[in-house]
Amino acid sequence: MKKSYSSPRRGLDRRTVLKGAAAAAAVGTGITGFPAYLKAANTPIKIGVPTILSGRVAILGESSVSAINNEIRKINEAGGIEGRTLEAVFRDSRGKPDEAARMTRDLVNNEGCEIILDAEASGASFAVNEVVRDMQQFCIHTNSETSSLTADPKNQVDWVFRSCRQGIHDAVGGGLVAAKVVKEKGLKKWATISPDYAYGRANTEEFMEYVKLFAPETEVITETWPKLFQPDYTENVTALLNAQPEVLYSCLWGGDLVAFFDQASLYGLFDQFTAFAVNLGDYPVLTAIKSRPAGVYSGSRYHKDIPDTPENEAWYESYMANSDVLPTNWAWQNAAAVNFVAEALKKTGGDADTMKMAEATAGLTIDSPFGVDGTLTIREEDHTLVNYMVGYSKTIVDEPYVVGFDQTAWSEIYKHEADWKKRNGYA
Amino acid sequence: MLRLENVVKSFGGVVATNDVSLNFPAGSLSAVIGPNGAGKTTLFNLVTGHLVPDSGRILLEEEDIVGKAPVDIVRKGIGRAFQIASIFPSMTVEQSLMCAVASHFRESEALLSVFPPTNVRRRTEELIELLGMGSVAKLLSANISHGDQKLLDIGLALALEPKVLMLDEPTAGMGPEERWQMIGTVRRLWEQGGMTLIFIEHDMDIVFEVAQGITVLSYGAVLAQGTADEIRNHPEVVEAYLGTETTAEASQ
Amino acid sequence: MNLIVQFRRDLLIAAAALVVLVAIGLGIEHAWPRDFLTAIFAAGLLAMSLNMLIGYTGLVSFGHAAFFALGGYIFGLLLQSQAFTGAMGAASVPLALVAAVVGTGLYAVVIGAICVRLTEIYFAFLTLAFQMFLYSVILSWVDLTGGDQGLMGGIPRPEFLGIDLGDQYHRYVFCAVLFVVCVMIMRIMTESPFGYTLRMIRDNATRAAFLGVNVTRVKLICFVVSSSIAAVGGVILALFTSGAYPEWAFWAQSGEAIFMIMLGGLNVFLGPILGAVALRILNDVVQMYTSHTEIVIGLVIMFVVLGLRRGILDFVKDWWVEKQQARLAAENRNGREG
Amino acid sequence: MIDFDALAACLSTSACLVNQATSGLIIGMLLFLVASGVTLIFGVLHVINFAHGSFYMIGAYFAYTTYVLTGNYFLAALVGAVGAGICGILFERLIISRVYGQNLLMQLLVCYAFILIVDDLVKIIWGAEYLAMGIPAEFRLPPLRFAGGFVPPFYLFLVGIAVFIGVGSVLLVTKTRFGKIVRAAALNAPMVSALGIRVNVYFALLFGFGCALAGVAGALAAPVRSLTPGMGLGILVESFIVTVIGGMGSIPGAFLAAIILGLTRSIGSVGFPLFVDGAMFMIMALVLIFRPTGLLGQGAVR
Repeated sequence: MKKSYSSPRRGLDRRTVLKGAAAAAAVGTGITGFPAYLKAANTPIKIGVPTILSGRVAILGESSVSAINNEIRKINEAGGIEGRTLEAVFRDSRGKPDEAARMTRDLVNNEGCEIILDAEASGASFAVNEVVRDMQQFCIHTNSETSSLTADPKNQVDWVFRSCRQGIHDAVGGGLVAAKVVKEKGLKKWATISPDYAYGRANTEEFMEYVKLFAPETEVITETWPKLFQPDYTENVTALLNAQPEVLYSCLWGGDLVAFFDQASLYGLFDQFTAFAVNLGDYPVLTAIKSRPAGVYSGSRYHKDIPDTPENEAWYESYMANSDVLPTNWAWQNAAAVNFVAEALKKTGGDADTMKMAEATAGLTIDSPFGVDGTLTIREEDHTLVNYMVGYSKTIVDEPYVVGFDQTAWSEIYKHEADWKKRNGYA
Repeated sequence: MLRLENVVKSFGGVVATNDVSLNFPAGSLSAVIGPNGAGKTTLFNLVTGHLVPDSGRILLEEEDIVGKAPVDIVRKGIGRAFQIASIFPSMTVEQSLMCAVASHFRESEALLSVFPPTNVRRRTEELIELLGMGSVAKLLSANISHGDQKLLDIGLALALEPKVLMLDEPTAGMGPEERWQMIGTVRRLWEQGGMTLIFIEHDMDIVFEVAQGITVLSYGAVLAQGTADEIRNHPEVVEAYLGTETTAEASQ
Repeated sequence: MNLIVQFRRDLLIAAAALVVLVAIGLGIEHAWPRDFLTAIFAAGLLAMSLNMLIGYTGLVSFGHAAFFALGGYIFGLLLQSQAFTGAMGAASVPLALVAAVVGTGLYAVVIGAICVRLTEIYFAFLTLAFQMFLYSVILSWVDLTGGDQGLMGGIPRPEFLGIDLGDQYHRYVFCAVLFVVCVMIMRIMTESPFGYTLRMIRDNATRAAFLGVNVTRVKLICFVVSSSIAAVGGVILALFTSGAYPEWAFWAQSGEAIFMIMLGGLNVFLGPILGAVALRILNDVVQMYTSHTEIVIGLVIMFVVLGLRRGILDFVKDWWVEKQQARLAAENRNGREG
Repeated sequence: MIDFDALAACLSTSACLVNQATSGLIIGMLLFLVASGVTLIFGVLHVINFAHGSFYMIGAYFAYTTYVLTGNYFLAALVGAVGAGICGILFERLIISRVYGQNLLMQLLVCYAFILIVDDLVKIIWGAEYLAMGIPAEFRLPPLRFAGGFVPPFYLFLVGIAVFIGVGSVLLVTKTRFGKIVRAAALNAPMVSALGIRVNVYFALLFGFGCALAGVAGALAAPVRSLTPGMGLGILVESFIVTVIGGMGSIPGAFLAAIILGLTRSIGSVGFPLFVDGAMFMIMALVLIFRPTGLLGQGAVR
């Protein structure tokens, strides 16, 4: 551990050191072979990654691991950064916020990690956010799409960044595409089915808000909120059937989305309504759904043809050659995070000090296959990622599964995002 | 002291206690006898509040205790020991008695003192002395002999300094020698304690030797109540009950 | 006063333990011992308070984590409310702590009044059900609780009496004091006449009732006190993570606490703490070698339950008690013969 | 909180009634299969199998693999049931039988451990990501229209099988020699074994049968629910609720309670979508407070 705590301390005096007790504790920890900080200092720059490697979301976590390892491999094979190699340490939090918080602390305290890539879903990300705030630890959130994580000043931390898509950006993009589609077809009555937790609610609310903005005659006639990881969606499917909407929106994801599609197709749901499913576009979801419907609108997650560039194709090939799971939305976001870290480390001369890294990362732009014009930027004002691919495609039954990508212009997104921030009192 | 007036209790269609009226004078030592299923334990359960009679009155010192919770009845002064010793296996004999004494002293919900309070300890020492359990006091209740467990059960009831002490077969499951020893202790406790004592017993020799008053139950009804001599010469008892009971005893 | 005299030995031990804990926390610059111990304080209070029910009273609650979570949420929500901190100023933290304990206690009165009348299996079920109910309320009431994301944006901790809980050293010492005080409260409770009444109920509730013990009331008091202490554990974890999370109310949290008790020993006062430490170390060590921690921990549980059949300290205690009993029995025999 | 208009609108249209009734029935029947295993095992052996959800998961995974290998769904369901049953027998013999008669704490802990181990084993064998079997070719049919409502043929099959198995297991326990021996052994094991009957074998078989019920539920659900390690937990909690409401040990009780819960879910998702889970717990709490033995249960709980 090079880093020391710089926070001023009052009241209790550190010099009231009882060496005996300290020694006893040291002997105790020595016997258990634990914690690892007593081991020799490591030369590689260690990157701690709390993520989800079990449960229904595991595929997302595993694709994150593959992506991170693959990027690190590329960097190390190219000679590392200022002579130092990178090394990632992963921990399975099972998606539990308190576990994620504890593991983040352990990664810093025990494993000697100097950088944290928070590859957690929304719930745990907020927990990790507080830990790294408290520990003054440089961190990039790589997966949480909840807008308030970086938009709300309450959650902002000087040394914490986000390298992933954000709900509000998707909502603007989705709203624009959806408005165009429903206007063409003359559809007005909407229904939503989204998981009953913060992400599901916020995402759905934002999406519908923009649909209404761009297509004012829109009316939501029914909402159904299955629990997260609910095994059976039959009750929700039939509730949708009864309401007889014309258009359906869902931000279910992963295994939940797969189960919903399989159960809904028994009722022929997708023959009856036009449907938008923002999280359908991930490869593992598309391949897992056995009754794959055609003509459902899906948000852009990761796809080797979006953007259709040689760089993206090359990234896909390299990823697939080194992974036993398909790439997901989480995969590209974590890959981007490693690229940002590497770029920032180059600027600091290989020094992983929190403040120096923070300074180097704010406003950083890197070349990336996932950017709209081949670049991605972490915006200085709110430390969040911009300029990635936003838009909707339409599903087809066979490979490449989605076609007809309708891309949303970032100028449009910026305009509405600024309004949204004002409305929410964030800016 | 304890009086029952026309007490009736039935379970479903079966009448377990049929219009029972009994009187146990203060300071008496009485036995309740009767064949299995005569309703002896039911009678005890009714008095101690474990069962509520369908009708009738149960008077303790002229106060009707019917419908009161077992806890309240205990507080009013009716203690009880069980046919199968009901004790606290993981506590020592001493601790068990201390707990009972603490309950009697209204200390069992005391939070801000250490167990046992001094008065509890003192009283428990007296009790152990009285019961003659000094040699087993520090042993776990689970580890002492069957006879000692039965005695401990009585001791627990005694700790409450009851006005009426009800013992359900204090000599159950013992050999002849042990029985006499136990009943001797019971008698001594009665003499020293001055309470009204009622016990259920199968052994006729013991009953006639020890009890002042005897109540005979049969099919839930009182067949007879009287002194040892009265019962011995009661024709119905001799005919309907004693014969079968002695045969049953002999065959055991 | 009397209390201090009667418990002087335990109080001295507690004071010594506190000195050692504080010395470790302040003496070692590295954050690991502080983090580790703070986590143990929280888990230890959860497990120990649960053991008041399981070990002392024989009530197997499968829903104790609900109170742990509730304490954390009340504490966090109050401090996040600007109206509260504005009105209370420097007294905010102590008042929020009191509110968490009392509020959880009141909730426990309601839940307990329903649950303690039931027998073992139904008691376990019902506590589990109420816990899952609270869990689902926390998840669904997004406006108040933040849903699955828990309390976001950190918990403000206004300074009071020169104590700044934003500072990790202050926070650690504060948590250590809370922990030791709660342990001492439980010690007094279990060694008081009330504590022995709990043991009576565990051994033979029917007999206890026939000795004049109001079993339902005693169970309820125990349920409420242990829930309130679990709430303090939740407060410690809320301070530590600067948030509160629905997972704290999930059944697995209760399951883990039950295992801590079992592992450390349920018939020894400090058993659950040993269990908490052992489980945490086991978890962390296993984690360094494999991501399949669950299978290892599962096997350890199997071994402890089927092999040892009791916890570590229970093993020691039983051995000691057996030896002592054998000696006493032998003395009695000799005494009678002689 | 309750949207009475929506509720009334739904209850007065046949299409909605048909839709919600089928969906309630489906949820209820799968729940019933799992819960009947729990209640059967408790009724006879007096142990709570807190690990019952794991057998549901085992059934689903076995069925998945069989289906992938053979493409025969009926065989897959059979393998799921039998596989879960065999695992159940092993679990009973090797683990649970060692804590018979011990306190609840021990039973709870071994089951907790078993859940952890099995979840991790599934992760090692099948991977941590979700798997989906997909609707078998035989059932890829358009939904039937009935009084304006939709009824998927696969669900008809599912309900039929569940009812068949439910009736079968009641008959097995009440009418067959096997059932009579097991029930007698549960009341007085030494007596029955004195008659030269190997009680342990019967107990193990009964336990295995209970687990097979969970296994078949998992196998039946596999085509429409995604498979993940840990999928047993949700169904476990719900099946406990069913068991408690119906009365522990009562299979008809479990049937009744499962239907009540299924309908609460399906009607609730129309009338009070935000309170569906809350309503389930509330029903259970009410039953426990006012009729602690459950709707059709017997025996003392106080």
